[in-house]
Amino acid sequence: MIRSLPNALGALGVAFLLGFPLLYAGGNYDYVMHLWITAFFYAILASSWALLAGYGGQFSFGHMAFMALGAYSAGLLDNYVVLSSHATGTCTEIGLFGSWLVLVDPTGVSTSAVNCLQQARGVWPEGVTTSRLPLLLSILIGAGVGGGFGWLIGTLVLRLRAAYLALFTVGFSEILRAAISAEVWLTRGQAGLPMSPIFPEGVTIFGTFYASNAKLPVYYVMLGLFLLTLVILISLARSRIGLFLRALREDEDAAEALGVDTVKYKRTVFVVTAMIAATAGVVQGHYVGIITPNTLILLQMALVIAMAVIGGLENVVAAAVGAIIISFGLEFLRNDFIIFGERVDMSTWRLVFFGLLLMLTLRFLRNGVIHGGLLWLERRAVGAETVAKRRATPKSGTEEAK
Amino acid sequence: MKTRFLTTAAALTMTTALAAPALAADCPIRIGGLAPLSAPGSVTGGEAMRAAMRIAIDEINAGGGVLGCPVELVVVDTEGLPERGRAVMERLITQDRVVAVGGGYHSSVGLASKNIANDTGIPVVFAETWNDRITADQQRFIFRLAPLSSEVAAIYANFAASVPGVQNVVIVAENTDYGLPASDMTRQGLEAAGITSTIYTVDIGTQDFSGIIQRIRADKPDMIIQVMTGEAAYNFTQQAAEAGIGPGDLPMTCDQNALESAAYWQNVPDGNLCFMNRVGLPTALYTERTTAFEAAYVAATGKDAAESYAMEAYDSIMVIAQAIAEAGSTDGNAVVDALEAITYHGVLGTITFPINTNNTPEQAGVEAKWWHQFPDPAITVVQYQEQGQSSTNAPVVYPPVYQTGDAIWPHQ
Amino acid sequence: MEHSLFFWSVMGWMVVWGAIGGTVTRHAYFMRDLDVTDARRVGVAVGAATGPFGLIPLYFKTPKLTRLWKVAPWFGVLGLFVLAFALSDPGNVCVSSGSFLTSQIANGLIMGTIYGLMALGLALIFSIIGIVSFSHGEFYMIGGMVVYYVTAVLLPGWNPLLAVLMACALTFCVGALFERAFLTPIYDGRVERPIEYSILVTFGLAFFLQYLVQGLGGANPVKADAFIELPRWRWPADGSVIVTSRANITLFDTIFVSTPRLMAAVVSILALAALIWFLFRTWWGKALRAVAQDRQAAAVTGIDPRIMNMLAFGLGCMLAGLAGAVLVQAFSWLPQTGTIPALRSFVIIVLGGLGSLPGAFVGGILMGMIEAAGAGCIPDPTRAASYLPAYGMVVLTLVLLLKPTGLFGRKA
Amino acid sequence: MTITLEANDIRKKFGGLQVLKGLSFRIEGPELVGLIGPNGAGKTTLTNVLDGAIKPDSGIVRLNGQRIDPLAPYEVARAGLGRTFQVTRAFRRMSVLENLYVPAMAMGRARSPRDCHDQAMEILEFLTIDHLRNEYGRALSGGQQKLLELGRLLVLNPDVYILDEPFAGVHPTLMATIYKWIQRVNGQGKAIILISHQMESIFTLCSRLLVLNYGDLIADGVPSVVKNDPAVIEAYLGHDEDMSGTGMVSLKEDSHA
Repeated sequence: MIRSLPNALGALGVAFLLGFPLLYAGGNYDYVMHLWITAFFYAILASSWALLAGYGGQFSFGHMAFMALGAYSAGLLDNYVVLSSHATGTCTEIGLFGSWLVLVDPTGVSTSAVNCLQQARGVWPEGVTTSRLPLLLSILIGAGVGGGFGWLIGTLVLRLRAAYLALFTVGFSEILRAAISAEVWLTRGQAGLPMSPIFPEGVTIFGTFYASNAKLPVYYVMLGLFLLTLVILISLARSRIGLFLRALREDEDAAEALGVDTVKYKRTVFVVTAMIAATAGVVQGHYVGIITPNTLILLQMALVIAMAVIGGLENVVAAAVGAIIISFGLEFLRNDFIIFGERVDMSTWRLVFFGLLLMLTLRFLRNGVIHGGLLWLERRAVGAETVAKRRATPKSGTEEAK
Repeated sequence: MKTRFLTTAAALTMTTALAAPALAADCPIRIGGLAPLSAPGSVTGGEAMRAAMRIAIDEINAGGGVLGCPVELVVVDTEGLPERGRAVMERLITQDRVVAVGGGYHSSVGLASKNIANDTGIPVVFAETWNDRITADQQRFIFRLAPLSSEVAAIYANFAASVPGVQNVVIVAENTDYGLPASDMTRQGLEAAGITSTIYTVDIGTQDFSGIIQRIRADKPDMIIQVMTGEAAYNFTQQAAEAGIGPGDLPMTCDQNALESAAYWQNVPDGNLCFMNRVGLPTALYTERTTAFEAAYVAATGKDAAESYAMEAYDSIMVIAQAIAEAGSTDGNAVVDALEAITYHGVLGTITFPINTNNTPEQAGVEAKWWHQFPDPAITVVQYQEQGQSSTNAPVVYPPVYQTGDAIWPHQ
Repeated sequence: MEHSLFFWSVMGWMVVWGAIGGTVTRHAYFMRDLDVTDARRVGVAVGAATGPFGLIPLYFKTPKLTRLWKVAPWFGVLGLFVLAFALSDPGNVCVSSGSFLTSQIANGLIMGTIYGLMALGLALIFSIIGIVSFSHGEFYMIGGMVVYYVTAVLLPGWNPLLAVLMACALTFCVGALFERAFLTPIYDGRVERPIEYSILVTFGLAFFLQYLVQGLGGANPVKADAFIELPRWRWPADGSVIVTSRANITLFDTIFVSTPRLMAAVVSILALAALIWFLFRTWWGKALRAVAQDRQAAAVTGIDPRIMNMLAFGLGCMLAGLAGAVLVQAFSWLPQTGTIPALRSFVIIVLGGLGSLPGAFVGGILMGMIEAAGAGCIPDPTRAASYLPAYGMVVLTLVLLLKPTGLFGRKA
Repeated sequence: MTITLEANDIRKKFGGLQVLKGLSFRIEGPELVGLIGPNGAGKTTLTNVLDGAIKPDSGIVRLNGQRIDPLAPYEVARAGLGRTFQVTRAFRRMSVLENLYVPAMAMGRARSPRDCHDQAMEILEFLTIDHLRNEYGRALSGGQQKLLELGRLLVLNPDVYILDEPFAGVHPTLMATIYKWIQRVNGQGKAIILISHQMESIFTLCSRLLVLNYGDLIADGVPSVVKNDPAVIEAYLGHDEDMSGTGMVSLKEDSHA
């Protein structure tokens, strides 16, 4: 009874999330939707990181780097690869089923330079249409790039354990950040790479038209991705892969000695979680409309880690719920408040409390707040069961030689 | 003096308040303010702007508010991040229900967030975003008080050309969308004047510049132009001085942050003789409003003078308030119409937006970047000439129209 | 770069032959049932350094891989790299100017000493407790902040060395308290994954401390005055041997050394000497080393490991604080200042082999040289400084790939 | 096909210390071999080399004719060599049943827990820890964890078993279960290498003894002969008097008997 409670709550939660945008009618609708979309984004990252770290025991600090790789792949495609109905004559281009695949030359952050597409637009006749690659294709490419790098990093860190792994992945994301900041001609550096909306022309759902900046379609896209992520993560966690991951997390040598190909499964978990993070990056990049190298700073990674830890590292759903609660909490804590006549600037202090919360959770609630609670229920039930069984078979009771 | 200013402000708002109480929107009227208040944003600038915007709001409310309503300021933290800028702009509009937005420091944040405001019809008067594209996109709801990056670059280039004996310039720029276009435009301007230049790009998080400084020294420049903000600029100037190519050894321009005298002298004790570009009226030309604002600002922050971005932030709020009062409504379109026609005597001087819907860039025969742009934010070059000098006392050495003192050339 | 094609061809040649060498040599040694532990690494180095000319004899002779074999080819690789660079870019200031090179090396050594000191703290913690502290950079930041607040705000005019001692005391206490409060569970098996637990919990501490300092002190850059100010002096009269100015010493007209840094490096060396004395001459130091070598044996001989853990963590944090305390007179200081030095320290201790104290110090100096070379020699001035934070990371990646135990580390 | 494990001239050096100095031996069929030697003799290193966790500097290991020394440990396990560890290595935060599922699924004998549940329960009942099946590994006592490791090996079902100190710290009542386990495995015709300091058990159980000392194989033969080998007595008594704690006394007494 008590053990089916989480499942019931989960179903209820999903139903709530699916219905929420249709039922909510507050004046701050767009703002609330935005918070939810951001929360889903972090939930995807935190839960996939939980699989990597909590199940696989791979405490990687490179998760945001995979996210950024996905987002930047999509962003570069979005900016520099265009489908056009008419040849430009100025750009590198490839004919493709009657339309043209145009590679636009990057112009960096210069405010005066004109790229070849803009030149072509100047001389084109009326009625030429251009569009970016289909979203699904750029998601696939983004996920592919993320997965590819996940494979690479997963391979490189195979021999590294614990501290080395953490340091190496910190290094990886730092190199990536520096490269994105420095290669301004291509990535536009700190200025950020602008990205088109998820539905550039707007979208019609069940007869209602939503403009390109409407929140509801994005909400469902991100929610869909979130639920898909959870399904993938949960089924992985419950499959043999999840079992092997936990085994190698507990004891790599022992798992290996029992025939588990630890190399393969470590690599697999890196690739899968990197692909999930990259996909989230693609969608978030298109939603926010811009991507900058600052998404790679350690602070952002700290947020994801803290969300997963506070929710519960060893339970992907708990990590996701933790991420949602914390991303809302951090947003609400932004407001200043007045104490003893002094105005306290919460934008800094909320992070102080956040750091403290992370430390205290680690110290006193090792399984996280949410997962810890669930675990307590489960273990209590198992304990009762063991005691009952032992009473039933008094013979084996004597062997409790502890 | 301050009281007199307050009475004029009060009288101004009183008349408009009497004229249009019937049209008053929901009270209180909320105005948004963008400012970077945590890293990686430039917190120094953000806090100064927030303080200035609060002074503006307090003055407006002391004068009875606008349209009979008290005015409320909602300052949001952009963190200097473009994506965050979009999020907070959205929050201001949909959650806080602001009728207009002022402030704004980082160009990247302005560029990323302005479309949201424009799409939803909320007027924005940017205070300190220099990138040309902010206005060059000619969006109906976007205005700017800050100078154009290209104009500042032109001043730099012309100034460098006026320095005696300069043939070889090194430009040190931060790798942002402020530093890169500005350094590029400066280089072009120098080229036109027959001066060669090399651009060194640095990451804003850099603390130790020693390697780069040795390299710059090996280039044997006659002059160094800095296009970077924040503590990176302090670090660079001081370390250059320690390596013998500082402001005391050859002409060097420091950037905006050097105007914060107290912080500058603490961080760059060997920074005497540095040139700085300064936006806003030279001290000698201060209007009563400028002096009054500076007094209020000094009282509120404990600093010794108001920086140009503080003045811009103050004016951005005040000009919005006046536009709302003149429009008699908080409707975005009405406010934009009022802004396009406005003549506001602010701390930066008399603010107008002459290139607008009725006088488009094409009609006026000017570049698109002048759209909704305050045309005359006086850009001057001042020079610290005494150790520990306050930037307000530093003489203006360029351009000649504003000149109040002769430059001291360290290399002569 | 003048002949970049040549340079990249050489690099390509080295990579290809390195890869071939690694595979082929291991195969050769394996087939002959010889020791293959180092075969791959030696093969990579020989392949990269000599191409087929060294590989073919190596393949057929398969000599016993002595220490000479393990080390010498790497110098060959380095030499080839330098040669290729010099030939392809003869105009580069790194190649053409000896005085520039000496200056860079001097600077690299000075900064490297301070990096070494900071990394030493991390290595000390790792060697005793077996964890990597992710809050190391924050102790560095706090060390600097303490010196600034003591010398500039609380007790101006006091000897700055007193402030340095106070910074050491505070960072030691904070570190020791944290260790007692949060790290004790890792010793008695109460946490399942002690290393990961400690990484996360110190990461949380870093977060907490950084924003706590920002909340208390604001985010404006601060800087302490230089500890000593040199009189202007030259010897002999034409200054051909030594010239000093307020913040700079020039030797032989070629080497430029900033005084605050030199001062910092001198303090670092003194601290290092004190640390060596402490570790090798005092009971506490010997006890610490005993715990590092064998926890249980040390416990049996009456050393309380709990106190040693606390001492080690406190000392490690103190070394970071000391590095910050002596550098705050050279750099502008912010709450975020610690991030990059922390990353750099990670690189250093991995370079030196986790937990090796001499390795950490040598690694620090190496790191200073690498950064000086990167900033000074990369031909494109728009990239050289932008990539500054990444040079160390690139080296870290290479080392982890080729020798995961670091340059001085032993097998795990 | 008879089971063979062949080691030929295995050498291993750590730093300057030659831990294994060219060991050769051959084990065949349902044999129960004891591997003994003072601390630091190289027993655990040898186990790690056989298992693939450590690559030997030189030498060849063959299992059933297949060369296994270049293989990764998991490949060695699949080839048919299973081991336990000196310090118990139960998966501490996995339930007892899950501990048993790991080898079953890793060997591809089961696609899901359902496929191997019955086998796992049979093994747990045999080991008398079935009442703990849903408890975490870490909730078990030291002895129970040893049993759990043996259970995992039964699921893995290799041809050669290497047991590193299975009796250390085990309560006498559980010892009987371990004996039962050994008889069961031996009865299936599998080879067992038993490493232990408990000489009574070794002498009771083993049909052959290998004695290691400082990386050398100093004796190989039936227990009664090995017991009286002067080199063995010298190895145990000559160096490390403290070592005599458990088994030495019996060895000494036996040798004088």
